[in-house]
Amino acid sequence: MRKVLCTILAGVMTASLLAGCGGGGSDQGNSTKGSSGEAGGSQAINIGINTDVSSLDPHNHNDTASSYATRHIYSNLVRLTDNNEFVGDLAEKWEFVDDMTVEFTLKEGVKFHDGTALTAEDVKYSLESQKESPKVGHLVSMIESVEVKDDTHFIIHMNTPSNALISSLNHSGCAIYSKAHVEKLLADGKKIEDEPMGTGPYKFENWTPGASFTLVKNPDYFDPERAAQNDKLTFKVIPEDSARTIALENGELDLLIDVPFTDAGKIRDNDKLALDEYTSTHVEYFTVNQSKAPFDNVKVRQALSHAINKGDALIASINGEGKVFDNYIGEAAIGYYDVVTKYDYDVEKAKALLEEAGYGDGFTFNCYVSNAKRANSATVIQANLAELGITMNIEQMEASTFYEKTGNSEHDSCIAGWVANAEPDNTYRPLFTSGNAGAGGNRSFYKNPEIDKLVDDAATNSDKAAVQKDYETILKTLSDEAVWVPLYAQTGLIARNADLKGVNPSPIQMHDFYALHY
Amino acid sequence: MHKYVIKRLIMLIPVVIGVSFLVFFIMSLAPGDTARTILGEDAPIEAIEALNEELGLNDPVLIRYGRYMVGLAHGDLGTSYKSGRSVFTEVMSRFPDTLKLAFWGMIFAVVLSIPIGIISATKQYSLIDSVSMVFALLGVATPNFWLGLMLIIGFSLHLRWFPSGGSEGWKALVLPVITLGTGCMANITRTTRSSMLEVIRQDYIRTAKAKGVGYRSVIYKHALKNALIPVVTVIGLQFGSLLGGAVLTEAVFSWPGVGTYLVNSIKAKDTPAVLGCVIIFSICFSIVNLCVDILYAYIDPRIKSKYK
Amino acid sequence: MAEHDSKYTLEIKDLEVQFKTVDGVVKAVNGIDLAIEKGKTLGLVGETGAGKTTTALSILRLVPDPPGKITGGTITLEGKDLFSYSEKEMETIRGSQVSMIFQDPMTSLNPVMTVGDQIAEVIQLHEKIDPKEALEKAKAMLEMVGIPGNRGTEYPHQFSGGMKQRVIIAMALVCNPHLLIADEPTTALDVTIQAQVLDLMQKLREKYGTSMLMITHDLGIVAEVCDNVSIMYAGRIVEHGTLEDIFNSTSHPYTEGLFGSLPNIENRNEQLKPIPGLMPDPTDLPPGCAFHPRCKYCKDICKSRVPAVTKLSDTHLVACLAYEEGTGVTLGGGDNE
Amino acid sequence: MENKKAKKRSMTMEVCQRLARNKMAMLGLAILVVLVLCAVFADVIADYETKVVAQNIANRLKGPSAEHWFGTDEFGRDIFARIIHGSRVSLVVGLISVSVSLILGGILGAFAGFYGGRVDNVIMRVMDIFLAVPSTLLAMTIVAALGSSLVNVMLAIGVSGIPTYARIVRAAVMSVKDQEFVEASRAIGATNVTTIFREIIPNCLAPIIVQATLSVAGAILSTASLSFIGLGVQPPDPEWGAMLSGGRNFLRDAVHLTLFPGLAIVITILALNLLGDGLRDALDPRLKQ
Repeated sequence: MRKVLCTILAGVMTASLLAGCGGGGSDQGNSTKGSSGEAGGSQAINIGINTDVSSLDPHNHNDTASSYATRHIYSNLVRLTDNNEFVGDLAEKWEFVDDMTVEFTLKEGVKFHDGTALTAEDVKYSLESQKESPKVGHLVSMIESVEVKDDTHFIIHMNTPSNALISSLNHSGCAIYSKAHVEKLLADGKKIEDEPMGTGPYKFENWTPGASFTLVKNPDYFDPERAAQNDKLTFKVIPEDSARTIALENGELDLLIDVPFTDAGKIRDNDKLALDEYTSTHVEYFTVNQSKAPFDNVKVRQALSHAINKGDALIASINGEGKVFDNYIGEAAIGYYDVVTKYDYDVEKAKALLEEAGYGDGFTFNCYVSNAKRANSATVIQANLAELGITMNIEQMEASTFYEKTGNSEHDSCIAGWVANAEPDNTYRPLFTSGNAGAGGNRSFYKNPEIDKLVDDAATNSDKAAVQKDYETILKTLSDEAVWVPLYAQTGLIARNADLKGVNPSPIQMHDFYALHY
Repeated sequence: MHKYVIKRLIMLIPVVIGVSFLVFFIMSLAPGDTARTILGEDAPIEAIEALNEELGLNDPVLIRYGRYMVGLAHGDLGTSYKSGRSVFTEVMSRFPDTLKLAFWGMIFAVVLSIPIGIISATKQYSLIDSVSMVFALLGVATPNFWLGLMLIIGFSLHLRWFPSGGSEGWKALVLPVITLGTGCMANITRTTRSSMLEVIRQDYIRTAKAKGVGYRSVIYKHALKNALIPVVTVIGLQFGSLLGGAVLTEAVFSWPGVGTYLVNSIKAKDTPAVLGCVIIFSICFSIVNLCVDILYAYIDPRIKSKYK
Repeated sequence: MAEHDSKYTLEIKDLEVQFKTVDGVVKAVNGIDLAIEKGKTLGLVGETGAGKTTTALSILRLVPDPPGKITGGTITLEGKDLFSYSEKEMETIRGSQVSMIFQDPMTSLNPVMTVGDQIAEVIQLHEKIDPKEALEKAKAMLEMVGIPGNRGTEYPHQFSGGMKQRVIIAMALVCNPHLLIADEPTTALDVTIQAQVLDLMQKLREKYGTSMLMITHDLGIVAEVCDNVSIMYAGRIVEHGTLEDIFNSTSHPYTEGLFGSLPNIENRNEQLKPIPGLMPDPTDLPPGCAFHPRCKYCKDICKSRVPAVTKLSDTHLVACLAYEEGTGVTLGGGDNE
Repeated sequence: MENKKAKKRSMTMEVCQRLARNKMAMLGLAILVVLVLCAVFADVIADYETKVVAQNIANRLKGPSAEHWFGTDEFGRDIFARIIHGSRVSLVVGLISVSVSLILGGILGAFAGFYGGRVDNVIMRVMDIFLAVPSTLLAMTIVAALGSSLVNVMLAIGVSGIPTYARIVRAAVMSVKDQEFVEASRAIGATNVTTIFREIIPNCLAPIIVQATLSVAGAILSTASLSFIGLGVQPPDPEWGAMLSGGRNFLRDAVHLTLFPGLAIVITILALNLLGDGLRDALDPRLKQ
């Protein structure tokens, strides 16, 4: 009997202790801190993020954290400059032969991390296999085929005219693989993410799921202007807000991307740290479900727009690190035009509008939110509406539940946010077209054939002036009809060691870290 | 005894089936748009639908459960919806870290609380007793995550003795282990104390004293073994809550364990990942409980005779 | 301290033990005198709550403290003052010079130790002997109390009540103590087993020449095993004498009452005459003679004056006002036969 | 029959008397009485509409002052008023969820322990299934499935506590069922069910009461944990755990946001424990002599 007991106990203990050793063993390089900025020595930069990478395969993720990794390992055909212009990255140049055909020329001498040269075959392989990906395939749905001319020339044939092609090619999902490498991996029964390898400024070193991932400098990177100025990037996953700030304060981090709003002041006040602020493409909004009464009534929606104190919501939910907002697309986004009708905070006006609409006595409805930040906005709105005799019951739930329930039109209202990417169609289409009502992203259930038509036109019209006019009309209409109550736009925040240089924030969260150095 | 152990190990099979059914059932009750969660806000509806189809989420629950069980019967824990990787690999890459945390947390708790419980019991109504009970009560009364944050502020931000997070090296282990251990320390201390108090009132303790057994020997040889029986139960049960409590501790200390993975999976409605975690947790926990039951027999011959 | 020969194994003088409880101070033992001659057996008789067990525990200095405290008197063991010993020295005395058999064999053995180990433990504590030998000796002792030696590896739950009491007796006698305290050793046992156990105790006691304090409420047992008897009531000794004195010239009304509570084997038709009433609340003992509320001869003076000890003969002592000069209290009358 | 009743009443009296003598238990009881009074008269002490939910963002995160004894929270609401009203939520969550686990777990455990054999096996295997899922996670999954609300939180915490009670009651029953008084009651012809309820349960009450007091405390903490991961009581209901979680981002700048709700939790749990300990001593039949 003792024997059995001992065996089992020993087993459990050994397992734990081995686990202990395993953890202890991976203790390498922990003490080399980039923050000390050793002159001439190797520079390792530690970057704090709040969520882990979901995959290191560009075709297998569509999230910001993962793109921090893959965008530095892989390169795309095009990239977005600070001035919101698309320029060639792997591509030397491109030319629209007609609405449906684009001819690309690749840069010469680009090499993968394994030393092999990039060819048009790799591009064809990457884009065509991307079409199969459930996660990022939709980005290239307009691509019919890729025709290889020679090693550096290829033609993209589209199945429909689209303005989104070039901007999509900038997306981290459209990274270019090495065909030979991937085919070999797959033949060996491995996955692409097991050995990520591209043409980017960094090589993949390791990934400890849930903890950190590390990239090291690629000395043979093709673009000397954008070559890494540090030797190593380590991304540390720290989900708890206050812990993330503390890690920066006590030198465990050099750079913090997801700065907790409540700690921004503390970082500003700290001489050893610096806070970089930038305008993002983020909008936070409250919206009602128009498929339900009384929200089908524009007067009610306008009344709500007047009733909500956006300033209070801004303070309560993100500690005031942003500004109150009236537009439907972020200020830094392509496709932003300052043409919207603004509703000021005016309780009397709101009351009058409600009377007019026949809801002077108020009503009761629910508001779905998916995180604590939004629950705080909702709490402010709840108190605001209570003054009008309106009872709003807040229901906070997990994001997945939120998506499902709002997709099924179970909500009366909800609070959500949107970060626009480089392609305006990716914002306007899901949020405001009838076809996307519900699960597609249009949680307002706003259906307006005029808007649908304008969105379609803007997506395909090659006349830039016409596209602008389309979007301006859309914005004007949306705001007149008070489809949303836009609440606020949060300021992008990046905190760093005050001595760290080379921070270059991207409004669409596609930050580049190659220039970081002391 | 061997037979008993083997029997109990075989009993794991229905437990695993039961757990998988329970969790699958709860998960399927929970509304949630898995594909949307995976693909993000900006994915078009066609992509969402395509992914739902690919993951088989459009099939009825029973068919999905059946499919899962067929896989499970072949030892396959399935593929995570979110990452597309093998759940077994994903969980097992994190499990050692969680086990490490739970194991040391438990050691911390046991090593401190059993002596404190004994001292407190033998000095009943004294100052030491009150102080240790207040200590134990504060342990149980302090919300875990709050304690964790306080420790980070104190020992990481101000004193800089320990890192604020991560799992590299023994130093990173200190604060999470304290945070996790304190919570169940209170319970073990209390149980030790009350059980000890009960035991030292027993006739056989008087007998031992009358035999001329010294005070320490009375306590540690005669009383402790008897008093340990309920304590062992509590330790076994606490191990489960320790694994559960690891979720919050892992979150606060950025500990890359299964807890965080599981919470994220529940939130994302990544059913295979949730099931995988829970099944592995349940096997681990059942084995711990088996150890507890064997330990019972080891401590208490009255129970041992029943196992035969 | 020099060993000097004393006539008595145990002498208790004026012992007082108090328990501090929330209800007040309980005077459990209220100035008692006891003496046991070498090799003799003293019976300590009284109802539950009279303070018998507390007296016994005082001898081992095991009165639970808190709440109990020995507040006065002396206990002399083999001529040496017990209270002069340190706690460490007491440990060497317990189990070797003085052993105790407790009332309930069901709960008096440690359930998680084999009985062999429990007996061997006493041996090892008091004799310089290696564990193996101790176990052998324990085995032999088991045989002596009529249990097969190989059952020493078994646990208490595998034994019956009588067997457990035998184990306890073995444990108590294995180190050949000078004094054995038996606290109602047979109360929890079947009648047939009772006789066997008593027999065994007598036999072993005689064999080793051990003195014994037999605590009981059963006068039958007293008649069988005791040489002298002390009757205890509410923390005091109310009558003391030889077996002869107590049984044949019963003097104290309480003792009389105790006999009246026994069925008479010769005359089965006779009605039992139990003592009316209950033991007084120990926190609130009646003034005067503590027995007066239940005493059928009670006079006013009994309610105020505490009786002193009256010597009826060399061996026979009684504490009752009826035997004191000029109290006017007489025994007789009432429904006394 | 009459006699038995009288005896029972006097036993209860005795327990109460013993309890009354325990100063720490009385302190605990006094605190709990104050808490219950706070819960009952919350509306008298602080108006819900104007104090608990009415916001004043301009006045947020203010430290304690004469006007706001415990300061204001991130919405500028009075923390004192919220804590007073929070006592309602916390006590209700604690009591109901523990009742759920106690009643269901106790019954299952008693049957398992009493009958042993197959009944025991079946019940305990089912319990193992529940136990195998750490209670926090089980509660989390249930709340995630049923949706965040007070009722679901109570239910989830209650259900996840069932195995704990089943195990404790089972162990207690197993240890007392062979004792004489149980055999005695069976001997006089009591049925199994009456034996369980009349004899065994009262005799294993002490460990259950100790566990129950801890569990009420645990339930309050579990609610806080659920709030921590965003699955708690819905705003604007003032719940201590949610207040604690909500204040955690202000831990360093405005510590009163977490300090006072934290103290409320600590004091409540302390009180529950002191009372539980006192009850344990008072109820222990072995202390009667």
